[in-house]
Amino acid sequence: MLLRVENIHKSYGDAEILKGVSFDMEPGQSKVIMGPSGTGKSTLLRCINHLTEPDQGHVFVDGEELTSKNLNAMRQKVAFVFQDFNLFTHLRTVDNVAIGPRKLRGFDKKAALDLAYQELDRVGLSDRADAYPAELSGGQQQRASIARALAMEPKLILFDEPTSALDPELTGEVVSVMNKLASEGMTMLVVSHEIGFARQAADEIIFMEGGKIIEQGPPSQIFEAPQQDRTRAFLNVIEHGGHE
Amino acid sequence: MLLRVENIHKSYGDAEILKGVSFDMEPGQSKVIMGPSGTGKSTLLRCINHLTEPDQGHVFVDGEELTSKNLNAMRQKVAFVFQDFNLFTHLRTVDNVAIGPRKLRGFDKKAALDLAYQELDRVGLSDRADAYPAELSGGQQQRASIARALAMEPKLILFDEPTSALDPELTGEVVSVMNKLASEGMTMLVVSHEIGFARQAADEIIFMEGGKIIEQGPPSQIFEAPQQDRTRAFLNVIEHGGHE
Amino acid sequence: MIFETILSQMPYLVHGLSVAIALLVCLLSLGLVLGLLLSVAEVYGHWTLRIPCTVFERIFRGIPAIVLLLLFYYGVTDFIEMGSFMAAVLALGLRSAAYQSQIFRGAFLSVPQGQMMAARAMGMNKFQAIRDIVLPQALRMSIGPWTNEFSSELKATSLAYVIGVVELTRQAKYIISNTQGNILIVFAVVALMYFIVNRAGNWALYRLENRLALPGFEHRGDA
Amino acid sequence: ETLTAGVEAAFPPWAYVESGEYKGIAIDAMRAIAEDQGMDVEFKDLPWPSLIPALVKGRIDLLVTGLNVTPERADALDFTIPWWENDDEILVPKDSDKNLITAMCCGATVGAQGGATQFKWLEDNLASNDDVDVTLRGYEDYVTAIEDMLAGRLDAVVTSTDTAEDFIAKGRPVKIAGTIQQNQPQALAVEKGDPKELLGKINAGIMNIYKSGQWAEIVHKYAPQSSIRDIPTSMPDYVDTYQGDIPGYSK
Amino acid sequence: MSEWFDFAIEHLPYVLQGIPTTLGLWASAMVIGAALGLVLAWARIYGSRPIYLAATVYVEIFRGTPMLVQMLFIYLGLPEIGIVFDPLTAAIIAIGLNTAAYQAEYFRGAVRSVPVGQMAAARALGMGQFQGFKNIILPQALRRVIPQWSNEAILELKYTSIAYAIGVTEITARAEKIGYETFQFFEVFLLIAAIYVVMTSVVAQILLFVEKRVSVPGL
Ligand SMILES: Nc1ncnc2c1ncn2[C@@H]1O[C@H](COP(=O)(O)OP(=O)(O)OP(=O)(O)O)[C@@H](O)[C@H]1O
Ligand SMILES: Nc1ncnc2c1ncn2[C@@H]1O[C@H](COP(=O)(O)OP(=O)(O)OP(=O)(O)O)[C@@H](O)[C@H]1O
Ligand SMILES: [Mg+2]
Ligand SMILES: [Mg+2]
Repeated sequence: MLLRVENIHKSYGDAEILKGVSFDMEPGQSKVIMGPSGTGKSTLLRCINHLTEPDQGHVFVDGEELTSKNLNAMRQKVAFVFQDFNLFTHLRTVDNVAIGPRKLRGFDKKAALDLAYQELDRVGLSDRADAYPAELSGGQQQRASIARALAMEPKLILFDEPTSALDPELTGEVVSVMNKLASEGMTMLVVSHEIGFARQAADEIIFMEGGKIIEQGPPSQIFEAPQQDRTRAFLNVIEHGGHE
Repeated sequence: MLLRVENIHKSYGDAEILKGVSFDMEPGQSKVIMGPSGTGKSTLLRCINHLTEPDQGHVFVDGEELTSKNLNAMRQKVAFVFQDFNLFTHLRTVDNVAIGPRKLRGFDKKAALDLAYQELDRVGLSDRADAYPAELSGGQQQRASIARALAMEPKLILFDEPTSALDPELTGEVVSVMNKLASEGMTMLVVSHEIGFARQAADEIIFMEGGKIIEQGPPSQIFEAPQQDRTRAFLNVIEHGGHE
Repeated sequence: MIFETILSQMPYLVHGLSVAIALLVCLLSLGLVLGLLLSVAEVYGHWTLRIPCTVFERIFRGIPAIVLLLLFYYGVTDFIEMGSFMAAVLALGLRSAAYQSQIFRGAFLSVPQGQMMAARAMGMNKFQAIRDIVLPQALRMSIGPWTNEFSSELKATSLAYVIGVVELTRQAKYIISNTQGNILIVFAVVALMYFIVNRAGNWALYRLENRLALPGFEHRGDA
Repeated sequence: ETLTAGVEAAFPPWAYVESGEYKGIAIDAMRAIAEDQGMDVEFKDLPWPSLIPALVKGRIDLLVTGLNVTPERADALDFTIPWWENDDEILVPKDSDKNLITAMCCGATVGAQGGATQFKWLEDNLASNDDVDVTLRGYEDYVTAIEDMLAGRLDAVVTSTDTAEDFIAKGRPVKIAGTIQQNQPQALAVEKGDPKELLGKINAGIMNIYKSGQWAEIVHKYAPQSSIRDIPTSMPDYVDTYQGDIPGYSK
Repeated sequence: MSEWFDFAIEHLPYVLQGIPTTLGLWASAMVIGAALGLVLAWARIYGSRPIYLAATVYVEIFRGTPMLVQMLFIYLGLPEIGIVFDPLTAAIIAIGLNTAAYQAEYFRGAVRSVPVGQMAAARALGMGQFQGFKNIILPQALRRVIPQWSNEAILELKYTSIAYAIGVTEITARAEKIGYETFQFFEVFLLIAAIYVVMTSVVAQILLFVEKRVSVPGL
């Protein structure tokens, strides 16, 4: 088992956001988390690599528990791709990708840059290597941030709504990179409402509501025959444009 | 004819963004503009009420040409709803709606507030009248900004991607307000990729690419039998989740 | 007549100016290093670190500069032997550190939180993330407000005369008292000299700001 | 042995800096005294607020500046024997027709340096006197007060005699409209209690240069019109170092 | 310490008589500075090229030269062309003109920190540029500027002591006079420091109250 998430609880003040979430992932699997806004999807993802400290529960990566001691080392195994990219604004695209290997993985400058060009190639961005983030389109920024994650050669990548800040066509280019990664066997945990990606690349859909997993299963089952009313209602909204 | 847009050209520096766009609208019509990112849809909308000055071309509202002289008066007839709402941060919701009638239409305070409550009611927001914009959800903010537009009792409302900053469920509430307005006979020109709204409420779809209208017609025709390859490809992307 | 006097005394005015500039450079450097440390402590530090830093900042911003100068020259020198100039550098430099810490604090806070988060998510520790990611961005944003600090400290150097640092204003005062008049003309010359240094400094800083400017961040048009 | 003498070097004709050199009556006299006593002297320019702490902290050994002897100051300092005596002069613009009386009454506005003995005297004797209609204005320095008078906002400025004479000598368009007899002694000063035992040497030095005629030479070099008074001048009895045996000086 | 207290208590009444002058000077100068600062900020954001340049030159000169010099020019220089102010008026004008340059920059920063969408929305409603500025931009910019503005207000409160140079006897002048008489300058400066700390704390507290009072969620 590559990832084991065990009984995660998290409250902000009086509000209990996560009410005990558990699941596992095998190497090479892709899972998509869906659910209404405010349900705690982002919070869950952030608890997994302790960007937010869970109140209770355990996270194991490759059998080793994530603790405050091995935090930085473990985060290098679990990369994170943010909704709004968060590329380092003061670094050129290639340096954004190279900084991880260089500062954290002990690569020398040349090796780090070589790796960076390689990963940029993988996401189809080699020609934009010298641009600053602000000079990239949204889709390009997100692909660069995926390259930055890949350059850490992680065991697992967490994606938090990687396309929701993008318009339909730019979404396409990011989703196809993600499809490619999934087919290459990268282990991915993705919060997303991209039905297309979910149908094609996900091994399992996790549907969350109110801080809990209320339904999970292969896409065919969730999309064609959801067990819960809530799941059905939600899928209806996102599949048919948001209104009756 | 309520709106006549005649041969609008606009360049930024060397880049010609709009290359001669013309169309008309009759009172009570709703039109939806679609097209890839960067095509000039927002620029066109902003040229219509001269938020951006067109380089060439004319805009007529109710037969009267928009010029720099009658600009402010004409803008009161042509309301604008922004993608990111742009509610006035320092004013409560109801004051956001009342400020137009009060400062521009000569209403006294009481009359302006009465009208504001009425318009908030129309978009289902009366209970949030006293909240500040920052205290509203995205969907509520967009509905408030529609109420602000309505309070000017405009002849025409321009919408620039009114739901693209919202997540799927919040999109629903805004789209249903827009559907309602369309059915009440409001004249609306909407840049949007909301297929649902386009199918249900639009009288005509205008498809733009590269600064030009490349295809227009009733939704049935555009969605079922688009004439242009480009239109077909684009609709394929937005209808099926952004990838093959 | 007075112009001849001013001309003949010009070497001393220029020397006074050079003392002022030397003092300015020293106090701003001290303020820069210490101010940065303070701001990092105030933004990212544990509260046990934050509180003493805040206290330091309040004290040094609250006490009038003249009192600080007297305190350092006549009080602190009980413990450390130093001359007027060193005492002025310390007193004004620590005060500047308090002001600069607020400039840097603002800059740190205006770096979007996502930057720190992304760095931490990669596995950087807090120190690495501050040094490699947040600091380079914050420093760029500080240059603009820092020009203000530069201008006001330039003029504050004139206060150091109370502990016997003979800088530009004091040299000017010599001319005025020796001729028992000509306040306006002499001070006009002095004002011009300050103005030139101020413009030159700001020009260099704005150039630096433009050189380091990143695409996508507003350039100041007016340098 | 090198003495460090603190001076407020913006105070001609007593102490000032010209072309980077200390000059003035007090400067030259102090050099002569030091030579007479076999000591070296160097000067440090410090403004008034710094002088006392500088003495107390040993940054300077004595004050050598046009220092008026007053009861309050005698509480904070030990004075040498007084080497000078001042009166106060009423300065008016050169073309003014005011005299001693009209410059100081009847709605006149009079200026003086805020911290000076003149200001205090005017405050005690004129401003607080209901019969005299005079507005008093304090300035940070005399030069500004004179400029202000020349701009027409003051009717008169009251300064000590040597300052007044210096203004005239430097060609400022002012004249003396009258003199207020004060016999205000001036002296050098050391830290209270004289821990470095300097009073004896300085007093002896003062008397020696006075007797040798060097003093008169120095004074006339900087203030040609001044008349030399006998040293020591009047010694007010509120100064305790003037009581009993005065080190370095026998009556 | 207790000696200092005795000293302070003895001389406090005399020094405190300068408070009305200090506060009057400060308040008037701040008002002038705020009014003129707003005009300058407007000129530097929306002004045509010549107006922008004029405002910029003003700001550069008044920030680039010492305030003391500016004050001496207004007080001693202007009479030569026939303009004579009494010391207090001259000090108010000088400090006002000086702080205007600094305030202009604060206002400019605050106006520019209001998202451009706000003006776009105002214009789209049919407001003219000035209406948009007055009704939408200014109320937001003023709220944002309060913290910086209070810094400036506190700084200027301490700078009013420069007026002593032209014969305005505010609290510093009074305190220094005691210094010259007693030669206890150090004690005097501590006294001044204490008085300013009290005054600036009160001012800061009032402005903090105002800031809280007018604050709006999200601004
Ligand atoms: N730092 C925080 N402090 C307080 N409340 C928070 C914090 N972060 C998140 N929340 C609250 O926790 C709840 C869940 O937030 P979360 O972002 O995890 O939801 P989500 O499922 O990702 O929603 P979305 O689809 O909108 O991104 C929300 O109500 C949010 O307001
Ligand atoms: N103020 C401006 N200055 C320079 N270029 C601009 C400006 N505004 C827009 N553009 C450019 O004009 C082109 C068209 O922009 P516009 O916003 O109208 O496109 P759009 O069709 O609305 O795209 P989207 O779907 O992304 O909103 C883009 O390439 C954009 O970069
Ligand atoms: Mg989320
Ligand atoms: Mg657009």
